[in-house]
Amino acid sequence: MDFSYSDEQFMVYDSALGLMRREAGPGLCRDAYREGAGVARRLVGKLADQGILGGNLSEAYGGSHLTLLDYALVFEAAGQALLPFPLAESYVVTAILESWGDNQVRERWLPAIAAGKTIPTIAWGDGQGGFETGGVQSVKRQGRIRLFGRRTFVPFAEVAGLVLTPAYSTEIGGVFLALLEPGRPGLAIEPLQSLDGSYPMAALSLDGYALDEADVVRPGAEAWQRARTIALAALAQEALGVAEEVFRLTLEYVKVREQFGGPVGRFQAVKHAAADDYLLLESARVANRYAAWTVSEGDSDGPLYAKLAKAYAGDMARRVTGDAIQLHGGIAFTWDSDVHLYFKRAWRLASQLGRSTDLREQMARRIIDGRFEEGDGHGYSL
Amino acid sequence: MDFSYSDEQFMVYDSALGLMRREAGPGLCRDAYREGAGVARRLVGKLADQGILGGNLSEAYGGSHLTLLDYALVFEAAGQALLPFPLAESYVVTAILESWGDNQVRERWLPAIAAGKTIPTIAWGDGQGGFETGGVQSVKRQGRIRLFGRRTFVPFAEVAGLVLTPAYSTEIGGVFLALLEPGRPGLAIEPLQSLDGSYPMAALSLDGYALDEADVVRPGAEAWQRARTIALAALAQEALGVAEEVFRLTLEYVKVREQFGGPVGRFQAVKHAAADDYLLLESARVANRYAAWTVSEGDSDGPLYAKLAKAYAGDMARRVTGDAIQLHGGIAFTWDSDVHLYFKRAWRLASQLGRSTDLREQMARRIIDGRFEEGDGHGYSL
Amino acid sequence: MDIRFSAEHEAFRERVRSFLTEVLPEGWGTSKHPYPRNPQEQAEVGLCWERTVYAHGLAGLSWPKEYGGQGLTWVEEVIFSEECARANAPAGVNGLGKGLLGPTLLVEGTEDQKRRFIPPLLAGDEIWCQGYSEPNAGSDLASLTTRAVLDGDEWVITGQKIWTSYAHLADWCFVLARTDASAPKHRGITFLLVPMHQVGVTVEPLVQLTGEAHFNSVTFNEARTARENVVGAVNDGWRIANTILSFERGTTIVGRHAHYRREFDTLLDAARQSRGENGPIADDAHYRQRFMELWSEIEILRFHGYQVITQLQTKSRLGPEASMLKLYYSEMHKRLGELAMDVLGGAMPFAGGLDSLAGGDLHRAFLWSRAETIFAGTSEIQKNVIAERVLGLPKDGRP
Amino acid sequence: MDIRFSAEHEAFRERVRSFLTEVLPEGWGTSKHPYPRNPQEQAEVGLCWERTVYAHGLAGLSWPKEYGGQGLTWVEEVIFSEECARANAPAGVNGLGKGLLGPTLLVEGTEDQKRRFIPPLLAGDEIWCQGYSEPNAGSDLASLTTRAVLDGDEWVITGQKIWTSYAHLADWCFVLARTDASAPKHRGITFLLVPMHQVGVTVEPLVQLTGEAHFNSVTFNEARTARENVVGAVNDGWRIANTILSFERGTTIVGRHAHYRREFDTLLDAARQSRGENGPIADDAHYRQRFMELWSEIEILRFHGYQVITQLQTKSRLGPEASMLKLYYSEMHKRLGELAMDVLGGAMPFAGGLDSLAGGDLHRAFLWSRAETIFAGTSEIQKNVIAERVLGLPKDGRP
Repeated sequence: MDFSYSDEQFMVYDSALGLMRREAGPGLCRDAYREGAGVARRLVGKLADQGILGGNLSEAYGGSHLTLLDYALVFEAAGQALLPFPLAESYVVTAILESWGDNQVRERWLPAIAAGKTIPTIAWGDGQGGFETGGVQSVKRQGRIRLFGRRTFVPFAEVAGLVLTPAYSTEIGGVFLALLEPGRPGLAIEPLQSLDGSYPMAALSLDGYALDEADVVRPGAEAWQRARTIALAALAQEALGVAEEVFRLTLEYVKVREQFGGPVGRFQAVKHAAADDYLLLESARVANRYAAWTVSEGDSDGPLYAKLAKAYAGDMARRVTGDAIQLHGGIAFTWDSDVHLYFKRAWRLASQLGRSTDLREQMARRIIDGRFEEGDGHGYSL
Repeated sequence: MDFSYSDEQFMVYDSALGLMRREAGPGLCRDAYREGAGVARRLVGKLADQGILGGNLSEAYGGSHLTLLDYALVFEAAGQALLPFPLAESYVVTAILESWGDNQVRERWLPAIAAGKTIPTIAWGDGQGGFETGGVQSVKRQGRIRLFGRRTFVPFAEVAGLVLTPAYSTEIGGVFLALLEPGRPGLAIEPLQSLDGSYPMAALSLDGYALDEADVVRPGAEAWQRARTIALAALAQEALGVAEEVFRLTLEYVKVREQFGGPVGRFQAVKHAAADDYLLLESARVANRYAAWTVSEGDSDGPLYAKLAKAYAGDMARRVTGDAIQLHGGIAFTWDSDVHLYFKRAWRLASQLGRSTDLREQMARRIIDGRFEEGDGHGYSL
Repeated sequence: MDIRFSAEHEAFRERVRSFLTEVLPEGWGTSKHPYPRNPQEQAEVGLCWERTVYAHGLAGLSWPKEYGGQGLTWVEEVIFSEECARANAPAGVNGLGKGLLGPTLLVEGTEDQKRRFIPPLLAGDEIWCQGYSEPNAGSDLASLTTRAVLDGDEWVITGQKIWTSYAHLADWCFVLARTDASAPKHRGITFLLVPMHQVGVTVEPLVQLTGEAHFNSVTFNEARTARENVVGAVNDGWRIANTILSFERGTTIVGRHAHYRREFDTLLDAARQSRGENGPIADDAHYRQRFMELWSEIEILRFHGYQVITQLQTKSRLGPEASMLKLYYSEMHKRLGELAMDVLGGAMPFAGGLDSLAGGDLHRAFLWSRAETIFAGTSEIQKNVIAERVLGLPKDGRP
Repeated sequence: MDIRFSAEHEAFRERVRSFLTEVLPEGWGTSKHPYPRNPQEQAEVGLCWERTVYAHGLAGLSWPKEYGGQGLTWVEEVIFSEECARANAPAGVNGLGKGLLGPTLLVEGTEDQKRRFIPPLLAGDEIWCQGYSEPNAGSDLASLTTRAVLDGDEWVITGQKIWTSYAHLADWCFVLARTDASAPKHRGITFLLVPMHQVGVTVEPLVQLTGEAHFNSVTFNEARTARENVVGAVNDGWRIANTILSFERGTTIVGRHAHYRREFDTLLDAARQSRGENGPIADDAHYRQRFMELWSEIEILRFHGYQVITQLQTKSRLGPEASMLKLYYSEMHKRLGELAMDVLGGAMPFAGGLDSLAGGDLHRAFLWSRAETIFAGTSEIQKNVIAERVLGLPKDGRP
């Protein structure tokens, strides 16, 4: 029984946070609001050099075998530094390709991602407001797989060299994951306007895109479920980072902002809001830790606890970043204040890959109704 | 446009509150926890003498034509004084009998109720956790109506001389309201243990009870809907009274209770809780006022606003009485403190005739789905 | 008690409806004819709106006729507000003049001031802004440092004000300035009326988190105004400021429910089209509860408004209980914004998604709601005011 | 990080399960064999339980062997607590001794004190109660007025204490008493161990709002204890009290999640049978959200417990962050109680209704939860402690 991160894990964290604070932070985040997905190009090389991209891979592909648990604190750092980069997507794509891809797929994509030559992303949305596998159909024509359909909520699509999307094949009657290369014919990207302007999202339309036979990963449903589970744990950790950073800034601010003859932090209303927020933060922290561990271990309870963590951390981050605005007062409402950058990021994270209410309803099917989804464990116990 | 009570209405209130504070209050409420429904007998004569019972009736039956709006403040006083008496039931029974009963029914029951000779009550519960008309069937045998079945949540059944209950007749294929006399054969009363020990409830079993033809009120469904609407408005107003009284006591207490060298009321945590509670109280007050007016006017929106008022006031009273415990600290947790009497009454009121969530779901059917229930208005507008 | 509007009032409502039908283009404020987004265009529309309302005899409804008002009552004001909100009529650019300065002048101004300032204010010929907050004087407004010194027949004003909406359009500003630095901080403040079009006044836009510049920073650098442009007595400005604050916190709620109701209806439409784990959000019991809680709260805001009107018919102004209403609607609106984000859900971060049906109104409402619990007195300040001045709880050493 | 329990620990869990199966009657704590309601009977069961646990070598699991403990770790304590909660094992009557006094003595006591007091405490031969709160010293505990004066070789104690659970059963009381009236209020307090069975001690039951008398008022009227029965130094009692408070607020959470989990399961069963406007409550999306929020919070309490154990394995005690956990579970339990009342709904006010399935457990949980945010430091006090001692926010003039 040991519920703490190791010194090695903290070293990975410190170095990631150091890099991200230097190279990203509120400054780059603001640039992203103006420039869009392009800012990711300024980061990708630096993240690769430090071994952050593909760090989970085996050495053969340029990685260092970091587990999701090792990596969890890196996602936290990304939240703290408001990183405008599809880090969760990058992690998920490499993890999925290494586990489920064949040799050809792995050789083709993994070294390029680890080296920062290709930014990967994922077409999360099914176009119905959900994050299921629907939306893209495959048809065989003249011996080639042709894809038709639409997916939404594709982060940083404009700079991605690889888009992972689920698709449905009528021929084989099942779901597979397709690896798409933007720039090839039949693939169009349409930007969506985002509340979090530093995390550009797009919709993806496929109109006869010719998919190479090699760029297919199966079994799609299982891999997609795993992709979502890992992403939920990663986003939960990023939300924690966002909230803890703005909470730290808020604490600093209320210690120095004076009104009525002293720092506003001496008022009980401020203290109690801070105490409540701290409690939520620390609770999200242990929830995330447990989720990262179970997901990392491949525990059958992983999906359940990833949902718990994401729903809790998402709600927490909405609340804590909202309180940060309130406790900063009017100044937080100006564009020049950094507070809104954290606020918008937190609210985006909270809705990404499912509202908290959606995730809890999924949990309820298991805990209340005793129904198990594909990939869920059956061993739920105390 | 005049949204205030008249001087006459305040006079009725002052005199009712004066009487109830003298004759009831926390003292009698405690007695009721020990003695049960019997305490209502100590009150009935005094309430009758002051014209409170049947005050809504015409002079012919000993009343003074008070509308529900006139009477609303009397229910508030009953809440403030923790009256252990089925006042809402008494009001509803007289109102229903005067509107829907025939001459025989009115002559038989109304003067007795107004004079305090008969305490009436209502069998609210349908035995399925709801407050619909089901649970009792009537069968004609040897020319007499025989009743079979069970209803629950009958306040003060042990001292009631008249119980109003809905029943279903297979012969006429409809719902009617039956007027039952406890003590006659075929009617059994089984006490239920109540959280609010000063408001005893019972279940009622009917096993071949012989109902006089005269003791029937029709149309039952419409009258029952009206009974519930009036009762919701009355309970909402009683909940307001409970909450405002305990809030007043709490304000007094935090002004004098000293900790850390001064009254605890100087702490912002206490102030802000008090301000929040006050806002809820005053909001429930205007919601109740609007509901009492629409119900009193027979407005088709009455049922909707009675639900709004009851759900809001119920939630408010739970919160305000809960805060009263917290703000009083440990002392509120002792039996000798009055605070728990208000707390338990508020929580009972909040669940009576439907949880707030049930009432809001009923409202949603109309506001969200555009479905109208029997008796609901179709004129919903701004 | 009689909550019905009288026949005269219903006739007035008809008149307002006809007016709105006549002057607004068909489909105004819907996707058919969306509200202008360009600030310049918004300002033009707003200014035009002020003059149109005035030209139709609908400005200053409850204000005395001798100053250009209509001599009617608060009931007509409510009806007008409700109908404008329902029709999504333009916001106007003189809200601070009409909502705050005008009512204050009517109570505290001299006869000359009323005759000089109120008619052009109502006509939309002079637009007003408010010079209150400073970078270091927010909640603690009385610690303001902008100073005014008498120089012969003129006040000379120096200092910086922030959060001054409409300053770039305004002709006049009502300013709180320190005129006696040696007095206790609440005692040395004067309420001045200062012309904006002069060399000593600089207006700079203050971009807020929505990306728009609705507010400004205004710098007074030896700006001048005539000696008689003081409301109330010299050094009595704090009292005047409190009068105006209770207008800001109280009477501005009248009719406001109709505005929230329109947002609510927009949101409910979105909920019918948006899907969650249980199908359409409008069918999900969790969201139905939240919708009905909000609907109830908006209705209760309407009732609070009736209460205020009834009170204003007998007393001419509101007391500290006005703090209650500002607290009520700002916190309620925050919940509405949060519900909107949940309803839009996966589509939430994307103004191009479902919310585009409403022209992005729900996003704007969400972001603005975060300011409403801060401006015009934070929720924390309102609670202090309620606790101390309404409920009589002891002060804790604060001045 | 490795959250799994080791093979040894899993074996220990099996041992505890066997123990519980062996000593508890079949169906214990269910409607089949309900928990005794009569206070006298409860006390007998509780005392018997203390001795049974001790006799099976399961008392003082993490305490040193030389004082009668088992020399194991916090992990075994957690496992034992979890299994007891799951089996609804009796509460015991020496929780204050085991949870508070014992750990304090182990850290702050003299060797003689440890040898004298800990073995009988663990054996259930001496029961302890806590003499802290006074009628005028609740949140502001340091303002206590019970005084102790040295008279030769004995302390003479006079004053009144309240909220002393188990006082009617206790052999000893640990008392905070003022020993230097002239010192600043935190500096003149001493921590004394006082025998209960003497003429100067009077115990009176304090009936609480549940109608039961779980607490007492204890009056010391020149009660006496030996001079050496001081823990820590004379006038250093406040520091000792803070040590003990952090035990009370922190370590008592370990294993507590299992207790809430049992309540949660009971409540979920009730929700399957209870009906609302949308059919069974367990199928209603509104309630499903609330259930899953609570389930998540109970799980998070379990994780917090793991964090505490991990911390205790390296450090021997907790800091002020322990306040966080008391705040967390007490506020969470209040929400559980409220959900219970909503689930029972129309049947809520009636202990004879649905809740009878659970022997009235849900009602008791609801009512008790209202005390939990008050006792052992109110939620407001906990928040102050977190804000000031953990987050470093400035004090505001309070001592």
